[in-house]
Amino acid sequence: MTEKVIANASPLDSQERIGVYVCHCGTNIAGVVDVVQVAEWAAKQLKHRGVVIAREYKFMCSSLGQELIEKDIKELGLNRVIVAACSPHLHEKTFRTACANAGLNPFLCEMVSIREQVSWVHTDKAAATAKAKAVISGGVERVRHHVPLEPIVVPINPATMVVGGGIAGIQSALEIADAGFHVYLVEREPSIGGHMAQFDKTFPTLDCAACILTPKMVSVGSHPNITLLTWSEVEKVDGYVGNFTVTVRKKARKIDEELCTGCGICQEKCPRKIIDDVYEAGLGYRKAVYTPFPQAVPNRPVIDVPNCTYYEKGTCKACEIFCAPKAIRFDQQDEILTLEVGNIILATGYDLFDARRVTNYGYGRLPNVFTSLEIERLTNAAGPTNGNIVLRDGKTAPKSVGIVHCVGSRDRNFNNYCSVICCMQSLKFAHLVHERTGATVYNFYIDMRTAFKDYDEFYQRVMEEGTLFVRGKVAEVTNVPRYETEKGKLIIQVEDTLVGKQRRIPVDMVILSTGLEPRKDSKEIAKTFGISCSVNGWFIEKHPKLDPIATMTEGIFIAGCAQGPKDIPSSVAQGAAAAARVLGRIEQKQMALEPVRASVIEEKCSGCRICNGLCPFNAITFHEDRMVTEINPALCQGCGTCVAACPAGAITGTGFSNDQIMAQIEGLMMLNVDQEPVAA
Amino acid sequence: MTDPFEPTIIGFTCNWCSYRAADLAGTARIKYPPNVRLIRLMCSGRLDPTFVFKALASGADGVMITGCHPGECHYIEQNYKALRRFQLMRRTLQGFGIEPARIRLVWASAAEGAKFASEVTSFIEEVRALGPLHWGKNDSVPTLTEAVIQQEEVPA
Amino acid sequence: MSDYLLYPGCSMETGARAYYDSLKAISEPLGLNLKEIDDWNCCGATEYFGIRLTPAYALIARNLALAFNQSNGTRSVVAPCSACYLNLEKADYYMREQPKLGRMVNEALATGNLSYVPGSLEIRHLLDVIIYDIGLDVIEKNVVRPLTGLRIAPYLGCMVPRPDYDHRWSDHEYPVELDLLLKALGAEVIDYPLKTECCGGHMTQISPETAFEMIRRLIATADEREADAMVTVCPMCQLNIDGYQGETNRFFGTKYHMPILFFTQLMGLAFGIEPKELGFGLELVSAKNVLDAIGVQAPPETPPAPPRRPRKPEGLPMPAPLINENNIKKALKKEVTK
Amino acid sequence: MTDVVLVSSSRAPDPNQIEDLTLLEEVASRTAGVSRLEMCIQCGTCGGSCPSAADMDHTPRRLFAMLRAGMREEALKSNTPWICVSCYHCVVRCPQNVHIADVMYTLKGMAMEAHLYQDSTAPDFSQTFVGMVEEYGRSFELGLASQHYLKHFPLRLPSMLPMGMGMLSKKRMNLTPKRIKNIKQLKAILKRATELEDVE
Repeated sequence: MTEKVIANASPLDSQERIGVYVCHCGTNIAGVVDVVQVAEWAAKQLKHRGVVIAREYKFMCSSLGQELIEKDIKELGLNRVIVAACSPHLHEKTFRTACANAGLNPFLCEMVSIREQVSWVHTDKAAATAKAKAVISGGVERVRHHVPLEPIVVPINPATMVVGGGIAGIQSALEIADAGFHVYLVEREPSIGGHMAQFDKTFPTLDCAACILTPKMVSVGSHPNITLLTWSEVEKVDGYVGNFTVTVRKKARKIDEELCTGCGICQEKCPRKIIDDVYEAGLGYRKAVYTPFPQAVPNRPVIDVPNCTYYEKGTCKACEIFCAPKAIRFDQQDEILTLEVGNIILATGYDLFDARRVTNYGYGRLPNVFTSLEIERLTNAAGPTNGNIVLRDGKTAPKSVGIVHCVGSRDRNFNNYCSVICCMQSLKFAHLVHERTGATVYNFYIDMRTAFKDYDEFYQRVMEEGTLFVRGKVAEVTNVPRYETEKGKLIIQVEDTLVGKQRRIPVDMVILSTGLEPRKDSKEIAKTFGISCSVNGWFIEKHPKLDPIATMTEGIFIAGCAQGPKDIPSSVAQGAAAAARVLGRIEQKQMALEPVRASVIEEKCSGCRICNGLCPFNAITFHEDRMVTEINPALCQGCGTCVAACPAGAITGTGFSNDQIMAQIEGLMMLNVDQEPVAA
Repeated sequence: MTDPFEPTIIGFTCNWCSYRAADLAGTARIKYPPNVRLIRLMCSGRLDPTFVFKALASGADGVMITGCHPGECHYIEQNYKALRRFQLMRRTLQGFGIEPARIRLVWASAAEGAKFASEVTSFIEEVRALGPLHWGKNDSVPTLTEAVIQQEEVPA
Repeated sequence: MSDYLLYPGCSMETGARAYYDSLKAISEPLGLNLKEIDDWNCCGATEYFGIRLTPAYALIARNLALAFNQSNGTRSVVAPCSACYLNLEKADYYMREQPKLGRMVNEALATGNLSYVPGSLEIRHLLDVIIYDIGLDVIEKNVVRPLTGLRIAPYLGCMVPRPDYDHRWSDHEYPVELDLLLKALGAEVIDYPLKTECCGGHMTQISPETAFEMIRRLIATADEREADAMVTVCPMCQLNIDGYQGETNRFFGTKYHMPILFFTQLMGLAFGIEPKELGFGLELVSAKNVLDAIGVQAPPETPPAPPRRPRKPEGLPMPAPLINENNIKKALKKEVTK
Repeated sequence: MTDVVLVSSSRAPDPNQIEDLTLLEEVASRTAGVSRLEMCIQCGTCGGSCPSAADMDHTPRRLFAMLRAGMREEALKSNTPWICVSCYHCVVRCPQNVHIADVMYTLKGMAMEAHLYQDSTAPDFSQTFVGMVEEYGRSFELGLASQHYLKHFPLRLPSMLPMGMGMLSKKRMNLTPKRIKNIKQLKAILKRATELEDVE
């Protein structure tokens, strides 16, 4: 029986036997659309189009509703099903499964929406009912051209790549590696750790960043299942979910990592001192050969070629002279690695907003204006001042400090989004400054956003400590005094909006709570991995609420700030979640892809190559020998752009073929339904 | 008395942004006139110009094409192709002696249910003003300048 | 020879004659060909908008319409006065942003057989033209009497760099164009953080106390930073700081003597033109000290360059400023090549 | 059982002020360009930036809040628009790109219509200035300044005299106003513009 139905399924043999199922959805639909009339109409007026049965039922998605359909398929030998109910985004799966249970190929079932697109948006019952009929007629005409499809099954390579060695990436890598699968962790900098490694304390608990991060970094470095590729960047991604081929450039460290013992003598002896504007945020110095920080993983230095005297003048080699294991390799070249992985997790993080762009805050012009990252380094015991919070002169402790919120955030002149972490970060600074210097601390905020667990409690605590809060966006920071009391100070000019007056508050130090920005090259990264970016440059998730971890490209997941500003707990959570998704895939060993794909009918292909440039997923290849184009079904994401572009009509798009769309148009226009006026 | 002219609009939506926008309009119970009937494509890039002409030739008075915002296409950049084809279609229609204003391109993200509804409403009114389309028999060809102005109105 | 339509504005013929005279004097060496718009009218300053909107914009638009009719070839209108510059640009911009306003204004213009299509002219300030069209290299070539040893506070006032509808300036708050120009003349440019603060504008007429305080801040800061003179690009700024300096001194019991000159006057000096041709002597706060400073040709002494890398760096390093001479000069190079 | 003290509000709110929710729209529609007034997030950047805020009875931010609250009378009585020096600091700094300076011009106009400003100095100055421009097509400092000072700061005139004389002797002021050639045309244009605005 089942087989028989399948056998009849192709539109070529025998004619269609279509079942139409109209859902009441309680009163959601029935309240506006006369579902009974619609069903009767379909049975009568669409009979000659192959409708053998039309039913209406309270809740089609209920098990009873589904059984109704399954029963008809079996007993009436239906070979097409139309369900007129809610949005296919809600229940398409449900009804396809029902059909499959009854032995009908799931892709011979089509849903049309008469709730989101009819009953919920229209009030005129007659018109709504008429539209429901039109929509159903469209569905019926369309489904006549459906053909049975088989989901595309691809194997999943258990190896996974994690790009970005910040806290989110570290979390993902460890979760997968601990589950017993191999991970390639690719990091652009010489060490993993990311921004978190630069911090001193973390809100709201104030535990030391290094204390909680270092152990994780160490286990990454020593984990048998993790291949750690630091000082490396992804250059190219080929393939598709389950079978990616990733090209990674391992930049020349100029050090033999095997021989090097990480003793550090080379850094000690290197005569060249450079301002470290990555790890030390420009506040401290490093050598031309360096490991960014003592707990670096791997504990192997790199030679900063552009700044190395040897590469400049051809002499020096101080590092080489003193290196006992003889691990210095001035002639070492970049390595290109090709790695096979099944899934990829992008955790590429964020860049800090460049506070110099807000010229009225004076960063870069007024010495004692600092950015949040600079303060992280100042407060850090391992930082350039051993944790002493001092002015730019390197010695004086500030007596009064102003902390400015929303620098570069919530501002149409810069970034119009909220950077999420700044309020809490500012409160943390208030606490640290107060604790270490006893200075008077001001916080200047537009709105206080302390939304998560224990955050508002921390706000309370900082208030108790005596931090002064001023509600108002700081207008300017100036060193031009108007009165005696302002001489030699930085003056913060702001409207205290709760008083309704302009205030000028003299302080010794200003801290700009600078916002988060997408990586400068996030758009290129997105292109490399074939995912999409918001206008700002944050990676776009598959669904903002229900799937903030996957992307529109199968097999590519995102975690941490690359998806949008977030704090450490959220980054860790998202990193773990991404890992869980990947592990799920690996466990299944293979996965089925929606068979909505484009394919070329070689006989028709004229080899004009018009389609060749259109595919952003590189699914289209041209065979010079046969002068025809071919589409790789696993790479194809089914957008259909090439189908629409082919002048010869040689490309077909399964699930959305020209026949199907054309027929649906006729159906919607009620062309095949006589006796029925085209009502609207 | 005769009924007032009720235009019929065929709307093409992309699966990821504008169809979800339409869904959201529903979930949010935002009302718009019932004159529009939607067809779901995977991407506005799938829109074959012949679909539009087919719709108009089959009796539709206007066609609305919707997709993700530029830069937010879930297929990276395919909505730009839709934009180019849209320009082309307007010119072609003009050649046929049909007002280019009978087709409209709208960017709507999955979060813009309200925008989707208001665009549908205003488009229906615009087409209502243009009057019924009698495919082929239309002699009211807009002046070039009008057409140019309309071209410029295309969302970038 | 680059051609421009000149919109002088009322004050150039009276209060700011020095500005006009010096501008005429330096046009020739700079190869600046300025054609004054015939029968131009007042731009309404900041007064008209507050009374009636459409007439205010019609008043400005008449000038744009006249300019467009009289423009043979050139699209650029140059205004030396900040308020005039802003008003012309504002009208052009808002007629674009709000078509309704554009329609009404044109309807009004029609009664005078005039019309103006917003966007058909480009409104530029004199300084913008001199820096970005003429270029610093040309200026440097013309310098025969470098203003060596002269300490100048560069003062732009508010309405040139703000709101800057067409993004012509390096910054809204700390633009560097005037600094670069004065450096090119050989003057010593002091760091003057109030360079785009307001001079009080019409407050001298409405609430003198308010105005005097704003004037005081400007003069006091320039004086504190040991400037020999302030240099401005705006007749209103010059009038307030020069004309009302005496009254401000009386009001606060201060004794400031801070001459304020137009940048074109200093250019003229550096180009070797006679002071009286440049309208020196018209200022109420005498700029004699400035002339003396030039008269005494102290040999140019180059300050010892700081060691590239201090052996032992003191204090904590600072980030480099975002807009610095180099990247602005690069930008200028591009402008030139374009 | 503790005593409950009932506190009654000192004065019932004035209904006229609470009802007038059209005010914000009116101001926006009368402002050149797109005001974006409704986008204000009350951050106070304007009030903080203003060089003359000290002399304002309300900061611009608070004034905008009053417009939202429909407090027409208070808002139009405010001296804020008159103290505004149009320096555009607030405009370029406003995180919501509100056209603050232009809103101030609108409020001046509305205040004059409603005769709600308290101090007539500024309105008079604008009127005199515009009067001259309408008459001659050019502004005319001496006439303007002297007329204005005579009326509003008679006591300051003497101390201002040296400056005035200085300006005169250095020929930085005209004794007689200069008139443009085609003043007829200008007058016609302004007349038409005024009519157009009145129908709006």
